[in-house]
Amino acid sequence: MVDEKTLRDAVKKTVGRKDVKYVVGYDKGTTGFQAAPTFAYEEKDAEKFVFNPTCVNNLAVYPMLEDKPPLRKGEEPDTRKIGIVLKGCDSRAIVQIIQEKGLKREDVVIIGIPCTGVIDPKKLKVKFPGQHKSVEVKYDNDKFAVTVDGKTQKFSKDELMPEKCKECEYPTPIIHDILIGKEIKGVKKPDYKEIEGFEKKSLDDKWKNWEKEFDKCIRCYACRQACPMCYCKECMVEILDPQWVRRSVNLSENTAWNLLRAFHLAGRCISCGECERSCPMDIPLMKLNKKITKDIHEMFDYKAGVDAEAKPLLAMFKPDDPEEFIL
Amino acid sequence: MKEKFEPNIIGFLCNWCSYAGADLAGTSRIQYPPNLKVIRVMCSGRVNPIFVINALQQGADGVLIGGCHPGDCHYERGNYLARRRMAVLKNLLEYTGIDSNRVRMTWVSAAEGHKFAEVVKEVTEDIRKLGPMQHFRRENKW
Amino acid sequence: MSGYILSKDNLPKFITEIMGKNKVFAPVEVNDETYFKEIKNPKDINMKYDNSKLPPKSLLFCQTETLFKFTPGTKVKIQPPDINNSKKAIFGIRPCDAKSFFIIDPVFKEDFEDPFYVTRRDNMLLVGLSCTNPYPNCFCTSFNDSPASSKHVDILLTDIGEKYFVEVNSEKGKKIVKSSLFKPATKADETKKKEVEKKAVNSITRFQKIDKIDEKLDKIFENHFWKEIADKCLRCGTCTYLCPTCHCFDIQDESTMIEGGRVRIWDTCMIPEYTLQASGYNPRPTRANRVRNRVYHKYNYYPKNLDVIACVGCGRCIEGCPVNIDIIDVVTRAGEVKP
Amino acid sequence: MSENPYQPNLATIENIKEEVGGERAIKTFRLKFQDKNLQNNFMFQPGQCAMVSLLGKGECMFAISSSPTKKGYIEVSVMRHGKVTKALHEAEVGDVVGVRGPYGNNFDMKGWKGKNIVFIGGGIGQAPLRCLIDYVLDNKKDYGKLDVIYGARTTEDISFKDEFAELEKRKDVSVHLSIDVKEDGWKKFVGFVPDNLLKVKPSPKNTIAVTCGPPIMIKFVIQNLEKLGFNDDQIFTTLEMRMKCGIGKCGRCNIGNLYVCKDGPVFSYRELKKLQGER
Repeated sequence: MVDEKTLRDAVKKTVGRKDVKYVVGYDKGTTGFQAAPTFAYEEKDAEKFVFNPTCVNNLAVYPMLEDKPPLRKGEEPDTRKIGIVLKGCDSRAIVQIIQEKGLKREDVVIIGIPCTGVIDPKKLKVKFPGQHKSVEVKYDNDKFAVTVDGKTQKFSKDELMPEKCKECEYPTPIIHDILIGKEIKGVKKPDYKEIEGFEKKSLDDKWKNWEKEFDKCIRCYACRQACPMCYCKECMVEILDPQWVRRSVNLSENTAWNLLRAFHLAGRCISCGECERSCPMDIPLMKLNKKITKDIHEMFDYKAGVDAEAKPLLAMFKPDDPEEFIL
Repeated sequence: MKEKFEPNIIGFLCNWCSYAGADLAGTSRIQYPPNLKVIRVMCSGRVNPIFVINALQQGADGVLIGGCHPGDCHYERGNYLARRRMAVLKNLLEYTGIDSNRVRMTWVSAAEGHKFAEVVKEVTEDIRKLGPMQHFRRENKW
Repeated sequence: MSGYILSKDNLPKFITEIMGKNKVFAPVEVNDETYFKEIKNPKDINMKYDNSKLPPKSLLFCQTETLFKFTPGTKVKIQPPDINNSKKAIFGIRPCDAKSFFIIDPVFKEDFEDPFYVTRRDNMLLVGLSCTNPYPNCFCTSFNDSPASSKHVDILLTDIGEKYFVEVNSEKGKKIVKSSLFKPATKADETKKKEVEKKAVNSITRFQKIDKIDEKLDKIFENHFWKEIADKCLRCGTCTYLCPTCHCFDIQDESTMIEGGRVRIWDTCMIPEYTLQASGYNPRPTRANRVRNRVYHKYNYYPKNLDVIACVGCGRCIEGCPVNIDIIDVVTRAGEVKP
Repeated sequence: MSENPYQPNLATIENIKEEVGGERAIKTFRLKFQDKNLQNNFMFQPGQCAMVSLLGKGECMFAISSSPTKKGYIEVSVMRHGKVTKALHEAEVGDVVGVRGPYGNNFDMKGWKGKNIVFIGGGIGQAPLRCLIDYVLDNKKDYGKLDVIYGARTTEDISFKDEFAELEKRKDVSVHLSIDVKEDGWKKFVGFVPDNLLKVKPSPKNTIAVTCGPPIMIKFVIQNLEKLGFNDDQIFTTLEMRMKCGIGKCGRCNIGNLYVCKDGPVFSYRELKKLQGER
């Protein structure tokens, strides 16, 4: 349970600091089963902050998304810190960005939330189709209490949680400046059964599955934008000369995009699931990411976003890395 | 009429070892299949996966990446980095249903003309068995 | 207006009749979501769909379209594309999606006529299906439209229990109802349709305040409000890809050494590359600029140029937005901002 | 069925003139349509633009920099910046490009008859003005006193050098060149174009001011013109935006509710003031 008053006080305190630009957190949202990111510029803005099981967004995306329009003459760049409300999984993104030197630790003030799992809005939408006047989701011990139009129903967490929460290793943010509530020890382990099952399929079956998925892609690049790790100034697909991936939407280019996106997150993906959640076409992108996460764990004993001092996976090596495939 | 399938293989060979090895194979008149089309790169570490995917898109049936033996890299660690990269990429391709044997990697030194020819033979035969790469080739139809 | 009746048993026959003359696209359910796809069998149609995942605009304005083919290099040649003028029909289009075609029509028809869009549009038959169970984020009534309006389709079917009430709105539609499958409707049927329509209208819970919105927006162009709204935007562009009235596109040349084509692809105004000039200057450098431009394009520029708000209230952008930028909320609040 | 408005007509590069070398290279391309009829019937007005494309590379909108009074060809002046312009700079005489147009509105040449004109250009912004200056000189009797104010970053970057030299020789035109940073041997004005404008101090009486250049320059030029007493209807500018279709469909070049490709590129300051939008 996260006490919202403690959270608001922490936000108030943080945003009140002179060296903090703003604090990003969650507010109620206007529709459906989803909280929305919100920004506090002044202390009074902290009143709208909430934390409940609908807070699924990974807010670690915002520090890298800041607009930096060209400065006018004599203007100084704003170097104040950014405050972020982070769950355990989200904090790994910041760790990873710090590891890659995209941010410095002192650029952010992290208000950490020990998280006991969030809901998957898609699963709730299936359970409660149609129109609702009011929607509220709360933690109720080891259950979620969902109140729709005044009627409360309780669900077991496994029923509503996304896959990532079922195997969450880091419920408490790895780095934080303020922690709301008590630390929770991570006891769950990643579960690669589904991936292993898929690996065993024949090549043809695998391709048929992915062909169908990639064919759906409309190449809006929402997966890239929602990803806290995709912060390149110029994405490889937007380079015109040479143009590696054409802009037209067909199976060939879609496959190239999706494979390259997954590859570029090798050793960097922190499994927050934002890409899959924001995909308007519901392509199971996490299946690709998870496969790579599993591989690099097995091959290189590496985990992304855990240690800010570690070297990036693909920028280092060990002499005894696996090489049975080399001729 | 069924013509024998001749695979199209793109080779990214490192300037210091594999390319020199290929050169040696040529000058020593060692026979190897003509299916390999060589692109010289300064180091196997230069090979971005985007090159591999793009080659497969543009009509290659397979890709061969050649680098120096571990420890011999002209830039000290480029081939080690390439090895990691390709290990991840090959697994990813296999997972999406593309035979990982289409992307091969080899260590060939400047003195190993014979090894180079052997590798090209093996790769060509393997890919011949796999048949044309049709999964996500560009259609180029407008 | 007199209506007709089509019994539910006769529906497959009616669809087969259309399929005889047209390629028919209809809502088909795939993994719990509905898409407009070409159908081979009337049974494939999902007659009770909520809202299709993507709007049917891609059937008129394709996501990828070849404008012409060419031979690059020294022997340059240009070859016009084949414009397909086969007869097509969209069966089961919602009135709101049909309205979106009327909104983007002038863009492609006026001044320089776009042959790709216009040919498809002229050969397209629209068989509408009233929306009896609006989606949580639907707000078509805000634009004085009804989920069972026949204004923008050729014929409209409304489910009134064991049969469909059929309204005709065009010459094309008149030809269709000449078929023996259609019987004249009684007064009772018409009343029933009105009841169904009223029920649907009443079940819409969300409203956007749009009176004089174009004038109000004129006054708050420089307001801080737009930065507040855009702070959380990821500039992912999902809103524009899912929007039935967004019509912006990019043109790129794609070619091999021997042949190529100039291709038009959907584009999104939410990315900086959209307006980035080669010199590096970008007139819309921030997300606030771009979000504002999207809202203004629909609620200010469109009314100024073409006298219609370029939003049909389908709610797809609200559903699709990963950070809950809610166009209903944004526009309603914009109307209340003090200049 | 209607014609395909996206399909260009083929034209041959007849001549390439290197205006500026170095990093911000500028070249002027003389283009002639392959179809003779088309060439003879290609009518345009000063201020209008054309879409020039290298097939396989892409398409760009350029202001036509030759005057409609020069028949038999059109010219575009191009600064090397992006993918297409880079490829254009590598093109040779005899290469074939695609051209479609003319697009956009134009300067009101008839309405300006009998008036003095001040041309204020900066960098590659001289291209549309070059067309206008040429046109006015070819119809000199219709117009009054002419002032040409032009600035570039360095002496190297001054485009149309020999044409300026020609102009300077003429008695009926006064030319005021400037460079941004001091250089040895430069005896004319050093400083930005808007400052040069204040120094030249053209009288607003019965005068039209036309300006084109980088957005920031246009902004300050207009401010200074106002200081000099020019009113909103006397100030004209031609703008640019990233463009793709050129015919008001692709949506990206809007300033407020107007599209620069279709409703522009020429705007009077009065129109601009009314327009809310990013530029």
